[in-house]
Amino acid sequence: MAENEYIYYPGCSLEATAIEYNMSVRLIFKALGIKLVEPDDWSCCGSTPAHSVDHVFAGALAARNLAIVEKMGASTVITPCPACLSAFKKAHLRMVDNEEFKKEVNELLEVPYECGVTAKSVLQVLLEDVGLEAIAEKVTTDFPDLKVAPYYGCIIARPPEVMQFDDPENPVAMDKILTALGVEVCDFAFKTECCGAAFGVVKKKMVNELSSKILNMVLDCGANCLSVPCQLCQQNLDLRQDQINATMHASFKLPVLYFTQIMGLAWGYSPRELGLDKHNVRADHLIRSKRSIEEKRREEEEKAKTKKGKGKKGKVKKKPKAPKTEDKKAETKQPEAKTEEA
Amino acid sequence: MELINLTEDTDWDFIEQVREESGQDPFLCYQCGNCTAGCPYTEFFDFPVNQIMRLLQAGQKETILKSRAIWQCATCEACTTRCPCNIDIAHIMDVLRIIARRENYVSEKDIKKFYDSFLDSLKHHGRVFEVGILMGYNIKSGHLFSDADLGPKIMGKGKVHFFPTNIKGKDKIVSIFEKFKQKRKNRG
Amino acid sequence: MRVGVFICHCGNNIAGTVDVAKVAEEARNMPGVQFATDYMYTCSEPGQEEIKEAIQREQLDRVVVAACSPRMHELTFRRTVEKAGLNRYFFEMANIREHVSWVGEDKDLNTNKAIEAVKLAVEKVKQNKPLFPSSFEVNKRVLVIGGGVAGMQAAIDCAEGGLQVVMVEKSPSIGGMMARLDKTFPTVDCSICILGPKMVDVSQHDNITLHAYSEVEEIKGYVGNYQVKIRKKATYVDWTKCTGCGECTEKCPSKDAYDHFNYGVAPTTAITIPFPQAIPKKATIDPTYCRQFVRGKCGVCAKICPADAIDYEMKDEIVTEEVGAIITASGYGLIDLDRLPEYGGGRYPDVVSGIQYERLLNASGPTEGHILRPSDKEEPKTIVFVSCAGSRDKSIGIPYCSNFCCMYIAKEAILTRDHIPDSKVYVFYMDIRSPGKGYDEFTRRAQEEYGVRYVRGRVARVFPKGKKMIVKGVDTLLGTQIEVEADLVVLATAVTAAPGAPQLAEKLRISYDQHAFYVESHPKLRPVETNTSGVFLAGCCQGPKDIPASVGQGSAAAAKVLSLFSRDMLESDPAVANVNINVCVGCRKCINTCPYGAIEEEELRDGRIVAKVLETVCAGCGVCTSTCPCGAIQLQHFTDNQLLAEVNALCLS
Amino acid sequence: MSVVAGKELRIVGFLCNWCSYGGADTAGVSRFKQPSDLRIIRVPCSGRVDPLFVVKALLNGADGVLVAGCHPNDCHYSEGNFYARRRLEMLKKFLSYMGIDDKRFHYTWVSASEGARWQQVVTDFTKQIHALGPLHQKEEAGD
Repeated sequence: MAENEYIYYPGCSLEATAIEYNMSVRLIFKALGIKLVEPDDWSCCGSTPAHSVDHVFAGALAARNLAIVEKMGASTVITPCPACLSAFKKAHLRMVDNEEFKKEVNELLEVPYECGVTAKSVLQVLLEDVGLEAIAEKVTTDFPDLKVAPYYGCIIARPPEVMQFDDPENPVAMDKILTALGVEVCDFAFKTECCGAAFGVVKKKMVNELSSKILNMVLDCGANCLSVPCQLCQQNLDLRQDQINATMHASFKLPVLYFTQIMGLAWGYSPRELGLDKHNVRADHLIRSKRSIEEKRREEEEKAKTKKGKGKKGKVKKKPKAPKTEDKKAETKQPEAKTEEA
Repeated sequence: MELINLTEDTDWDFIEQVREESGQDPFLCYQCGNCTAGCPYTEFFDFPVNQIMRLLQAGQKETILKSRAIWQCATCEACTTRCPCNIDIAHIMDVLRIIARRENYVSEKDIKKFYDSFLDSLKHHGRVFEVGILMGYNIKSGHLFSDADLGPKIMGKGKVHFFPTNIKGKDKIVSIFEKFKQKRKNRG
Repeated sequence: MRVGVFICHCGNNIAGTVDVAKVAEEARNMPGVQFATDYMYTCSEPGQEEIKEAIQREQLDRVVVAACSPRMHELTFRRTVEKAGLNRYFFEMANIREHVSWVGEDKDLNTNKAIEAVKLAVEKVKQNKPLFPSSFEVNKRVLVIGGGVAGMQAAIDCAEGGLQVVMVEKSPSIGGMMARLDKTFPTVDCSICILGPKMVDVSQHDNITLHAYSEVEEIKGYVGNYQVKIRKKATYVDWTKCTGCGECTEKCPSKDAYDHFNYGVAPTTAITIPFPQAIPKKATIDPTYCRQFVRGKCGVCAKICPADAIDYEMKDEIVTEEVGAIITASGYGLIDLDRLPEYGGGRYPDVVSGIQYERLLNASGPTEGHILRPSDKEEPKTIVFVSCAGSRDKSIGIPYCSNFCCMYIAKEAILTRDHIPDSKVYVFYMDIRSPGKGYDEFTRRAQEEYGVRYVRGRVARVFPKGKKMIVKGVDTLLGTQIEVEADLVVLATAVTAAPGAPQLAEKLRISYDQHAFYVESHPKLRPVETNTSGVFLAGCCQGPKDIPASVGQGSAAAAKVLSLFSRDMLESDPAVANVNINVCVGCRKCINTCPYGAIEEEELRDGRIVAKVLETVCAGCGVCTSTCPCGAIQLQHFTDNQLLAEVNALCLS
Repeated sequence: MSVVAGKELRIVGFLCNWCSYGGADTAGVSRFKQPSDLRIIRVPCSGRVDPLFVVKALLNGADGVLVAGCHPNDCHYSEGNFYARRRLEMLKKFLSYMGIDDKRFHYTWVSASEGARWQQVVTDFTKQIHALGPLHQKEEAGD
């Protein structure tokens, strides 16, 4: 497989209800000069429903796609959808750990899967392969009004043994990317609380309660929108926000953006190209005022001159060094905090 | 709950079965409660997760398989991530669902119906076709207008296709379903 | 050769799964075996008598006992045969309990295995040679590593016993963890008030030399004669001049240094005296924060110091001390708050550790004993304690209980209610572990008298909401999730081995477990000894324990040293390497490989160069023996012949 | 005296006195059940194990040889186990030249506190040897 190319498994919903996630991802990679190739004739990963039937069966539905990728001579497949990712990783790990399971799965498949493929999230490759520098370099525009709550959803880093990415309790991958874009990221405590999307259709009350908790916390942490890497969360929180408002007697109006859309905006693409018009809760008012990063720099230097030393409010990230003095102590503390006098 | 006679009512085979199918040892659990503490669904469950684990240790097959909790679990993995004993609790819940389905104990009909219409769609098209699922589910469940309110929100945004995209190799998917059915039969 | 074999039943421990009679019977047929029998308890007095009598009656010249592990009773039986007039090295032990009867289920297989174990021992003992220990002088000085309460107790007891004591303390003051505590459970008496006198004793005792702010660099030698290199770290203050007036600490312009003593619950100055009762009460500069070091210019302390004690040029200094025994009381550590992200540890200032809270309670702490939360210095009204924050948690590699958290949480909860009568205090616990004298009554008092609310369950998340910290958890007894709107959250962070514990253990040549706690010789019967003779343990370096237990171990270790030093001469283990100069070709391989530098060159009269073993230095590892190309150097009692005899006993049949 | 035909194979273990022998004791004290094939020879340090012993054992009838010592850096004699590692690594390579499957020889580190680990080591190695079958009959069959 060529250097600047990824096998890209969009997943079913990115062809339909989450089409704007697909659009923005493709746009981002185009801008980076990286080609995205879909697995030939890929099929659904099986997701949660398959798991409720049987693990071999579920494994087969996922492994079919991994086998296709393998056949294309690739060792990595990337997907934007955490559910697909989790299905792939679980199938793969179980087949690696358990010969018997592998045998049984392959019996269901036409082309057997030989466990040669690593599945990664789009988020992971953007952070690890592309890198923050490359991401920051491309930034042209700054949106001073955006105050983002980074919401990761439940499974992108959980369980750690399976997902092998970021901190399961306090993930920071998206925080880092958004910060690299110059976007203000709020200290959001519910990064990984489940929004209930899985039961969106069946258990409305349940889902509405869970979702409203999350949206409440978004307001509490002073953010005015969410950034998500998961289309299930996005649809659930955006599409159902009116349902939530109705059943929970709330009046949320919180845009739920894909982090790739925010990247696109910061890189100077138009909301339309990124499919922002496809959301139920529009973000127009938040992205109306914008400025070039040159202006931004100038204005900030001005500010710095007038009043300096005043710590900026709540940024989340733990390492790399956070601006918050408390966190800084937490940083310097690590070597010593252990140090018990002999 | 009524009295449990541990000498008579402990279904050791069930405990073994779960241990077998999940590869997890339920007796590693020392009931700290961390799973329940972090479970977003606790308030909806009829039994909190740690009690499901406890019931499992006590071999209370009926109670567990009839419980709604095992179906209301969305596999958000919070319990698995936080279990101090490294038990993959979400996986155990998964296995309990599978057993319940196999032995027709399903207490949360709607959830199962939704899963089924999802799988139907998957079986017929190779990929899931959201509108199809929704309609399928609404018919199965009798909640005819569930989420009808969402229609307008997504119409004309190029989000819904009224005709499913079929993959070329959809027969391959069908064969996965068929072969699996066969396996089941053979296993009896 | 007349070998006697004695098979022990050890009650049913062995006889239960080994046919001991059959083993004895088979033994009788082994070549060289004159006499074999089985006995209920061979280690008992009559059992040993039986051996002595048999030696006389049957004129035995070698003895094999098949019983428990030689690590248990080898010495016992060596003494027995010696009393009967044999050389103690004409004895071998076959381990048919730990290695056979306790680990195998099939009686036939066990019996067969036991028989072979005996055969092995018989073949070995037939090869044994008489060995005679030589004796050497003991240097009756003792090194104590660590100036916590355990170390201080050990030092004082040794000093009172008339021994010269050298104490090495890593930090600028002795006192250790106990000096940080506000009060102590279950009596709630003031920690420093009862520790202070001991600290003074240590500093004023004529027999105790204190090296504070120093670390053990290197240890050479063996029991009775250790040479210890100690690194006295640069304090940048001449302690011979410093009067501890503390003016420098008031004037120091760098005010956000990390406060080691207060566990960083508040910043401090770059030049500090850790606490009012510090011993020695001298100032120390932390170069990572001192402007003189960071920016290359400042010099405020140098200017204002009335004693002119500041010395920015000071360098580390190495001193060497000679001692005959070592007590390590090197203490413990605590896991970092940021290893507990679900509790917001290291992320939110109002989530503190138990020890940090101890400093907030303490009058000599940064808040002068007023409980003020770090974020806004306001008095918290609702305080939540979380027990087992990291303890009993396999998933982060800490499966063990940290031993004293249940108790200090109860204490801190009680103190909180004392300090802030209108406060609400909650404790999330899994189990309340309070087995000590008066301990359970104490935890009950917390709940009954002081109205501390105990919640049986865990906390899933701690997150800020406005000025509050929301603690979301479960009450497993209610079977529901619960939330508390707290102002301050205190985590009972898990106890770990002290940082650097493995490195120190390697210098001491003692072993440590997978959690880096030091391993005692026997978990029950030799709790303060190590497998390295002359090195003893005290306090938490061996495992988490509370103050009474640590003090007890301190005294126990001291007693061990005193009894070791009650003799002027020690006997060296004669099982050391020995060179056959007729075979040695002087290739020097052994000299290069010996871990102890125990082998020297020797020039014979005929000018040949051969190897020579310094018996007292040789520790008997045998590396030289397997290195020697011509079998000239042989580790006594484990010679090539003896080991090959064992191999052949197993394989040639 | 020999192994119980059919049930056992001949496995010889060289254990250092301070760590592994202690670990085996700990396993015993904790009643961690193990296969009975292994016969233990106690040496002061794994550094005392002369590769010759291993070779002799394997040539004279052993089906497998296990050497266990202290963990690196945890050696009672500070560095004996490093010498052991060097030598035994060499030996492992050398065995195949003698026509002996190097899976028949294994060396590992077990500390005095690791009773459970010792149980694991013994169980796994015994399995491995049983999988390989008797060494000497095999050779006879070979020629």
